Amino acid sequence: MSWRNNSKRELWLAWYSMIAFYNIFVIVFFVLTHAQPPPYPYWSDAQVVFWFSHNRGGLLTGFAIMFALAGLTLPANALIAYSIRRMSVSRAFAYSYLVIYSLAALPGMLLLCVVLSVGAMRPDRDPVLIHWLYDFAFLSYVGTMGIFLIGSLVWMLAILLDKNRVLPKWFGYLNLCNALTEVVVSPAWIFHRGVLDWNGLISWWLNMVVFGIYTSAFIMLLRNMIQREDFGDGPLPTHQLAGTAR
Amino acid sequence: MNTQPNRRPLIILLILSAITLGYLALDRSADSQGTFRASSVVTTIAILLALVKVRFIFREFMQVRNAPALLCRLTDLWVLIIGAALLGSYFSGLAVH
Amino acid sequence: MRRADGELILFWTLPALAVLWISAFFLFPGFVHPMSPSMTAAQVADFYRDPAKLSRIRYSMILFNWFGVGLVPMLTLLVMQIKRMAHRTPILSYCLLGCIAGGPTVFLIADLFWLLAAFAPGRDPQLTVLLNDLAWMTFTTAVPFLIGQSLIIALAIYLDRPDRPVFRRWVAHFNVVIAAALVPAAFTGLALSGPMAWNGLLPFWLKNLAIAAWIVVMSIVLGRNIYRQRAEGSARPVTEQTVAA
Amino acid sequence: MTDNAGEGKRDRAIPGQPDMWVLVLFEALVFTAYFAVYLYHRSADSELFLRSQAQLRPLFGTLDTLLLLTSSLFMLRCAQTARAGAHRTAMTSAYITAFLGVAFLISKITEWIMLVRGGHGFSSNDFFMYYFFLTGIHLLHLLIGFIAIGVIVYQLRGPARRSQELVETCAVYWHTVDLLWVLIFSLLYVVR
Repeated sequence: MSWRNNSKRELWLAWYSMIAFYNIFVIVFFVLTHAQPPPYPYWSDAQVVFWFSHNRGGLLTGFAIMFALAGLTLPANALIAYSIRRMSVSRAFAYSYLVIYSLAALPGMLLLCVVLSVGAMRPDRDPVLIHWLYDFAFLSYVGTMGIFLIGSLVWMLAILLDKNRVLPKWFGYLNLCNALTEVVVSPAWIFHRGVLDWNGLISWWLNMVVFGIYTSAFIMLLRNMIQREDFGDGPLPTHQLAGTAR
Repeated sequence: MNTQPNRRPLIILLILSAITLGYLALDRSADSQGTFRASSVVTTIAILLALVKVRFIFREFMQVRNAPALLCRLTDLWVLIIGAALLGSYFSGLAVH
Repeated sequence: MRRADGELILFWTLPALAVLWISAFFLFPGFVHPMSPSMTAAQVADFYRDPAKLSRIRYSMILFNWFGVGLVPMLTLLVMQIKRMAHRTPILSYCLLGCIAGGPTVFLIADLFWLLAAFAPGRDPQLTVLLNDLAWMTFTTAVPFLIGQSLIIALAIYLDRPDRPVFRRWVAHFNVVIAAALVPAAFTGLALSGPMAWNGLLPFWLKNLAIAAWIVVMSIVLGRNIYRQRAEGSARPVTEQTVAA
Repeated sequence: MTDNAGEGKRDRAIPGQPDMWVLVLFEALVFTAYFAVYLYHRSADSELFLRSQAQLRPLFGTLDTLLLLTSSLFMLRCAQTARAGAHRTAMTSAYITAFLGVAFLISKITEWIMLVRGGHGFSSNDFFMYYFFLTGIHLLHLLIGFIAIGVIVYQLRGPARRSQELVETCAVYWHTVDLLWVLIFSLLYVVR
């Protein structure tokens, strides 16, 4: 396969970035930093300080990797926005999705990385402040509901209205299931223990299962979409001063 | 269209309503003077009756009765899964605590 | 034909931004001799309590607040350049748009923490240190979108038509080098002193020089492109263009 | 499995889009997981759960169930008459379904207000956490159901856009709301 002449190279690059990102995400969050599954919201100051000192190296290294590579989320979001753009709906859907998910990285992930790094940096800080950082990090991460809720709904609506059959309708409905988990997670702002707190059996574990199914589904479906794409072998679009029809 | 298919849903609704009202009698048998008493029998019957209702809704209201056999089997399987999960979690909870 | 009106105006906001940027950088007393992460709580508190420094901190950070968002139009002009390239999909310009949304926002959050620390310097020194740490860490590790945008621009140029490129090849190589120079800053949390600390050689000097070089070089090549495209546009017959939004 | 002679071959089709059944079965599993967690937790502290459960009014629950079951009947009527081509009758059935749904909504919110006034809120104790969580997430499904009814009415209104498949898809969704409530009702109000 000649790389230069592969007309789908941009799409495949974006798709592989997506795969790479989710793999790095799992390694950093689950293996290196132990930020997932999240530790308990009802811990005392002393337990929180112990958690930070215990995971210090992993937290600082893991999030450093994340800072270097978080840019990989961009092609992933761009690919999804592109899938929406291929549908028979207004461009407004694709642009909304792109804007929503570009901002998602910040409260949904990067704030946690910065704040936990600050917490891990100085183990001798006042435990009350370390605990504040801990709450800040996990609540901003778990409790960023609106972005993923509205984002999923935008994608869902686009898929259900689409007549080009870019993605199957059942995946449109699956978006609704994913959006509903974002509603289910919101009590994490209220409860300190139980099944609805930020690492609760329902609000975290069950939602993670749904999110896992959802993510694997769209990774496969986007791959199918790219495989089906037919750009032909025609010449590349030429420069146009006023922008092209793309 | 004759009236035959139209009467059937009504009968189903009456059955489902009767089960729903039957719940009240079921509870009355377990409680004594307003204090609720734990009862595995009531719980089990309540879950089983709910499953019967669920199957009726699948079959009749959602028209699975007329759907391909695969969907019939699938919804039946789901009723079994739901039943197993509910009874399983209830009794394992009882056994553990 | 739709003329690319106004692009030049957006482009020529850059000198004003440069003035903001340079003055803010030298005004902030914590940059010229970057504050060390190993400063004690008392030292950090004294830094913010010093009346001479305090007003410089506040005014510089207010300027930085403007500067961060002020860069957005210039970055958007780069998106317009990518849109001209010979790609089959708009994915790369979407990626760059995402960077533009993310980068300045992260920078603004760092700015916010500095301003918060300076707003009430009488606070418990522990709190001032906390805000100072948050500011410096956010500022220093705010590289994912910067690395992302350099690599995306590089990739876009590599995938462009080799015979009539929008940007020359070396611009792509330059962007890759810049991206590499930004990577060490991501690892600054690991060291409180030495060349990897946030005031050290790599996360501070190399990163900020790389950003400065990137802004200068990209502004120059961008400006040349815009002028060239305007000249081509006015020379070209109108009928040749089929324009779709 | 052969069909009985009265029903045509047409009836062997899956009601609505098969895609909607993915949602139905998926949400049924998700709710089953909620229920399982609740039932398991319940037996850990059955004293508290029974005491709190006594604060509920079973009449509300029963009334809600009857309302939703009847709404399902009318939704079925709606789908059947739409198939037979009687779009006006189908539309009336859809409106009645929506009306019953609104009645359910009002009943549910009234019950919530009475409970909260009585000092039983979302974070009062574990039972009420489950109670408000399950009824709340179910009510959200009901609200989405109103959108589904809206789609049905929109479909039935214009002769050009009538799609029996879409009508049935939305009907399947509405029945799911009913189905989930039947389970929630017996688990919150009836079990002991």
